[in-house]
Amino acid sequence: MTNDLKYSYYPGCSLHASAGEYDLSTRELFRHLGIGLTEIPDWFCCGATPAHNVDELLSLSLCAKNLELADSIEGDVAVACAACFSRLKTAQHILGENDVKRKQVEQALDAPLKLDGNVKHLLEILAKDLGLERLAASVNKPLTGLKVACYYGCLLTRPTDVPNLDCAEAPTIMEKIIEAVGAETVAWTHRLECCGANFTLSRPGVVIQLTNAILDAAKAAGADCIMVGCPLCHGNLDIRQKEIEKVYSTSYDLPVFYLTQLVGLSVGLSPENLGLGAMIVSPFPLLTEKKLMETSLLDNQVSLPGIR
Amino acid sequence: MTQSIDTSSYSAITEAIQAEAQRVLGDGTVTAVIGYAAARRKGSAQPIVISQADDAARLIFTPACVNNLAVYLTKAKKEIPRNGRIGIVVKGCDLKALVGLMGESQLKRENLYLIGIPCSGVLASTIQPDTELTADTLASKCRECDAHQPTGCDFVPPQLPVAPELEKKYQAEISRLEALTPAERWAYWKEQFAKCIKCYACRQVCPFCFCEQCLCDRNKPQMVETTPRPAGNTAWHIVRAMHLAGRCAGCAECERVCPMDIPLNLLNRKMAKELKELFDYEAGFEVNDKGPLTMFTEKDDQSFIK
Amino acid sequence: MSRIGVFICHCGENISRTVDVERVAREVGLLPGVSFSTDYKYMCSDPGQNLLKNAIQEQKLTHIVVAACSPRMHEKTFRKAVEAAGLNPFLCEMANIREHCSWVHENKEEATVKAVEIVGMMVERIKKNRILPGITVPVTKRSLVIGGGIAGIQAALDIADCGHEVILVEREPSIGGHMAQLSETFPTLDCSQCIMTPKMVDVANHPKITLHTFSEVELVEGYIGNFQVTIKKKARSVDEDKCTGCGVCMTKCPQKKIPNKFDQNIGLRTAIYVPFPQAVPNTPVIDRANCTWFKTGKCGVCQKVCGPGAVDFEQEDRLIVEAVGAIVVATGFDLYTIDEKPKGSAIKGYGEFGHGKIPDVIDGMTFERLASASGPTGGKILRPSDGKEPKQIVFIQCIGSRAREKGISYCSKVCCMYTAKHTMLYHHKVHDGQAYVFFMDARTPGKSYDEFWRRSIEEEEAVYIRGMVSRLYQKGDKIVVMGSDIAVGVQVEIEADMVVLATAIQPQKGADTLAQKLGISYDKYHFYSEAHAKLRPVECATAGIYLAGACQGPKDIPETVSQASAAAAKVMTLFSKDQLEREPIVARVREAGCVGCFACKKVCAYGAIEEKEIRDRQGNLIKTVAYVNPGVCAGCGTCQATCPSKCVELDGYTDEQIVAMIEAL
Amino acid sequence: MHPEKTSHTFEPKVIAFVCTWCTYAGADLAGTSRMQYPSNVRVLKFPCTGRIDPVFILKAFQQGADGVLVSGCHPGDCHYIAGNFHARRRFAVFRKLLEFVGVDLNRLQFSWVSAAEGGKWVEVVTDLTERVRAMGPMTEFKELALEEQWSGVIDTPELKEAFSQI
Repeated sequence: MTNDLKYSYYPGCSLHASAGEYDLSTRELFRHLGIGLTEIPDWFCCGATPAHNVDELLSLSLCAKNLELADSIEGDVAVACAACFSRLKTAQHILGENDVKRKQVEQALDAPLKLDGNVKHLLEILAKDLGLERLAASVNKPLTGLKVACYYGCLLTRPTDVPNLDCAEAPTIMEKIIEAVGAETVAWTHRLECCGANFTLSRPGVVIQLTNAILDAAKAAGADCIMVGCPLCHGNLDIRQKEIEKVYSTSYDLPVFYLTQLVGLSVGLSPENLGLGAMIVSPFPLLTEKKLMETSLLDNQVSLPGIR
Repeated sequence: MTQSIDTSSYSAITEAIQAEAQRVLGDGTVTAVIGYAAARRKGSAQPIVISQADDAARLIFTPACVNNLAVYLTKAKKEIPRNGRIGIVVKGCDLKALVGLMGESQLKRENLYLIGIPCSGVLASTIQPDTELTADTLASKCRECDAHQPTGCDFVPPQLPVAPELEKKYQAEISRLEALTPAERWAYWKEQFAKCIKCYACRQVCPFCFCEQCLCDRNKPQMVETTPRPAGNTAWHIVRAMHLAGRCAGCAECERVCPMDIPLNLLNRKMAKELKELFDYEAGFEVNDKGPLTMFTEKDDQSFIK
Repeated sequence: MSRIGVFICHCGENISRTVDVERVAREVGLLPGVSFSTDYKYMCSDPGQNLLKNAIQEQKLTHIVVAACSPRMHEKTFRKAVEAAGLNPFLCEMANIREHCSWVHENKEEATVKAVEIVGMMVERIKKNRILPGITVPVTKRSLVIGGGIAGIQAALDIADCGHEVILVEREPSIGGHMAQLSETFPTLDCSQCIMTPKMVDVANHPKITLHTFSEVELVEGYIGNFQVTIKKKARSVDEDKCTGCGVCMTKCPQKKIPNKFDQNIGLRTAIYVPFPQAVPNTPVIDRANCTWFKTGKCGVCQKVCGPGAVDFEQEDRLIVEAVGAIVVATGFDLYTIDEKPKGSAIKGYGEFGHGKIPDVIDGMTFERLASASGPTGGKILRPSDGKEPKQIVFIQCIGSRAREKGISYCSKVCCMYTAKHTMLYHHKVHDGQAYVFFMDARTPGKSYDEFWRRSIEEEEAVYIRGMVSRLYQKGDKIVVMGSDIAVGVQVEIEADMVVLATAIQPQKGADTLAQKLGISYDKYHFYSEAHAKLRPVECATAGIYLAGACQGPKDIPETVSQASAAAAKVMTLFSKDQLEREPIVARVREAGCVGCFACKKVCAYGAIEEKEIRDRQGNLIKTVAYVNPGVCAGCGTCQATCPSKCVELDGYTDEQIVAMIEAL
Repeated sequence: MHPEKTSHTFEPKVIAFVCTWCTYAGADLAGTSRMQYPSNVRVLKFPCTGRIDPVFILKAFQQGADGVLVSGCHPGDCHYIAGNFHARRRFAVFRKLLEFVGVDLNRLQFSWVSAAEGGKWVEVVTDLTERVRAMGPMTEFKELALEEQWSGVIDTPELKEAFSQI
């Protein structure tokens, strides 16, 4: 399948580290869907999320420079990480309306700003640019019977006027995508709650409490797994899940997928190419139970190396 | 080498107009069609009203079809049938006048059958009618036309207009005048208005000067001096520009018919520019219930008021 | 040729100190057209006025200029004097040489020259003044009241008690409005029904009130004193004259499970129903959408059991036309809902509260019905989901109100007080329960209001938490309310059994459509606009239409009743004379020149300009021109300045008069 | 005619078009408060600024006014609901037109003066009078009124000769 969609790709630091499987599955999925993805040459950190609390000029300049780099490549900017997405959008928003800050950043970069490029999260690309119909048409292994709790977190839709990805209070874009690939969604309460994000190292107590509430709500709503579009949320929900279960003496056993992993499964990509082996809470028992993966593969898959 | 303007589509447009006029006259959709026909001098054109399908073959469209025919629907109605729908051939600029007239309750859309012309431009009034259309011979208004392709018509031939980027003479002249001091501008306009002979051709030809009695003809009280002296001339042109503000969409007929070559449309275009800047209003694009000077918002600019 | 008389006043020494009045009189006396010119110590005194009157008689004066103080001071005085002497009052003008001259200039020479010029201007002006006959408009002394809530009821009763006929139109099957739904009322906690129903019965029994319930205003034509109103009486399917209100039909109707709107859809009713037992009139209505007969053509039980044979399935909507002289609009309010709003609506719903999908999150009016002794639970506070008594209840204020980001920036005014009342009602009924209130501020101005609010905290143990709620969600059978206490600076989480939202007051749905029918203006929320926010708060800019109650803006009951009585008083003022008299400073159209562009109509803030067709003897339309209704025109003259050919002219301020003044300079 | 007034060689003529409800009342208040201001202003009373036609301003200049003031109620205070809003738009456009034909806008002042702003009235009138005094007489329209030419200029020797023989 080919189509005319082309993007410059801003992976962000997480996707080169803890979220390698997000990067892998994104590239594989886009290649499979025939969507052009060219990594921005020489991109660097967007400053997410601590920089803006410390030095606003720095945080704006980092994003402005990355956007300038992206300008050299044809197409809108595709961003996988919700935090990078939020920072880039915020920088565009602030620099677009505040002339004083704009001038400061221009001075810092010693160049006129190029802010016109559209920054798009992968969700937007799949649901709007590619379109749900075309997405559904490329599904060959529908995720029938899989109950997914779509978890947005804070950064994808808020603050109200900045990302403009979907309604800030009641977004549906994730649900629409996952329903298009044949899975079921659950209505649950903590779709938009904060997981604690990057307090994961500095204030783990807070993170455990917040993340537990999310896992608890997803479980209570009858979800089999959680889908995320943010490596920070993924870190807290997946990596900390065992620890949380211990603290609260409970058991969740909820695999946490990236959206590209679930969509990738539905279009027939192999678990290996989607980096499913890298997930801490193993998805394989669930996927075999739901008959979404050959049982025979199970033994081999479990021992797959995670991050390449 | 001056840039020539491709008018090769005009003959196809002529055929399309003829066929459409024949059809709508033949099937009774309209009782008459107002259009252009060849005039006596070679290459020239004049307005015509036809009411027989057989006459449709007389209709033409050439770069010499300069008139705004809208005026035949309001003031010069003598030859126009009183009943039934009237077909009219309109360029984009003429259409804007019709749109304005609809907003001012002078015309009803359902009484008109609009035959739009994808117009690439017409000749300037100073050019002989059979001249080739080039960037030099093109009418000034066409150089900055934003309505080459008329919208919302009942019929438009499929040909596409060409619209090369040309220097915008009106805009340039407005900018030049704006940069002068008030005294210099006064001197400029004084000279221009001094030429006026008060023939009122500008008023006669303007689709929006549809008042039965013009304010400037009144004598109880005499608001504007009627004799063609500089004082009365200046007052007349100021009142004219003010009354057309927010209504004139720049067909520039006033300027075309002025025997003294006063750049009349400059005033109107300056007003249009101000209305765009002040109230973001552009005349002629849609039928508006209220014009910019018959409405307001509470947040209108009042920086000039103490 | 006019014979103008000019009278220069000394105003004691107020004018003559800085203006040489004799010289003014002398110089003005030389102006063409001036036949008589004099000065006098006090023109406004009796001898001064007599001087004026005598001069008119003796000198046969035709026009008068009085040069004295501001016309705002004595124009009426002198015009009256002139009228007494037999001239039309509008042939008298004042030249202001006191406030605008003698008092503001010290140099006598300068002031005198200026005074001569001011008087000269007025002399030129008055030459162009015309005789203006006074305008009288006949008044039909009947009034229409739209809306049968407490505002409409009060206004109707007040007008009818003065002996004038009132037509009261109510959209619902019964009058009573929102007040009839309330359980108790602040700040005295008396039962709403106990004070409301007697008034409803008074309306029904009043010989001067004609009540049209289940009816809507369809069309309004005419102007002050002379409106023709078309009212649509919707088909009730029950003959109001035959029905005795015995209620047998309702007990026998097999369709018994229809949500009752009066009970905020938590109580149930039959297909043939009265909304509540004390309804006025006590005549049922058939809800055709839910009636078995209308759905399937079978059943007809109500018709069979009806003794007087009042049930009439064939009944159709009827239009009736009433002539009235004044209209009181009292259409009241509606409540904001937290549902998702339609796309494109400027007002947003509350996604953070689940868009109203949690059954035990209810609004304040639903709580009123739960607390009402005649409500669906017989006055017990029970959860709609499972009928259990809530032991922890959270009230959240300012839902929709004062939330610019949600599309409404105003304060709904009554919520602070009714939430305080709710905590009391709750505490009285659930002794072991705890009420929490999330609030931004408590706004309790009003007689005994703040004391009432303090009581809810100090005696009735409500816990007030200053801060807003960020989210609420269902967890098991609890509702988790997450909010912040900004006074302490901590996050608060309450597991509540029930949540009550103090939703904003909005105008009734369709308020804009009704306003367009009436020709009155409204704000961006569709609340009706009064003529002047401070000095004419019950009148509309459109003459003859008055406002009462929450249709104009959020109001509590005492305020609503006050405004209703005020509106009634305004109607009575209008009805106190047989003819409405008004100053003839109104615009007139010169039809010969009018080309019907209707620029004048577009700028008229009063809707005084109409389209008038001019036809020849055969009835062929010649042209359509503007027509100014002198009963409605307020005389601002904006139409004239707008008219390109000046075919509409404002009497008293004609172009001739003004140009004469400019040319006199 | 003004023997003791030698301090100023030029006394400008200022015409004020005001609405009766706000600015006229404000000027009355200036009077009752005995405030002092230059005597050059002549006030024409209108029911509302909405009634003030741009032609009046033109007419005033033609009649020899050196400065023109238009003043009415503050936005939202109009006695006739919205007359001043319509006037605001009208004059926003008209002043641009006058500016374009070469009238110095320093001679044309617009203001909102409420019935309570006697002091503001004095300030506005004084400012305009002094500003116009400093600018000198408005000669443009007066010169026009004196000119007789119509279709052109008598610039050739033949025309000059013919003209001199008339």
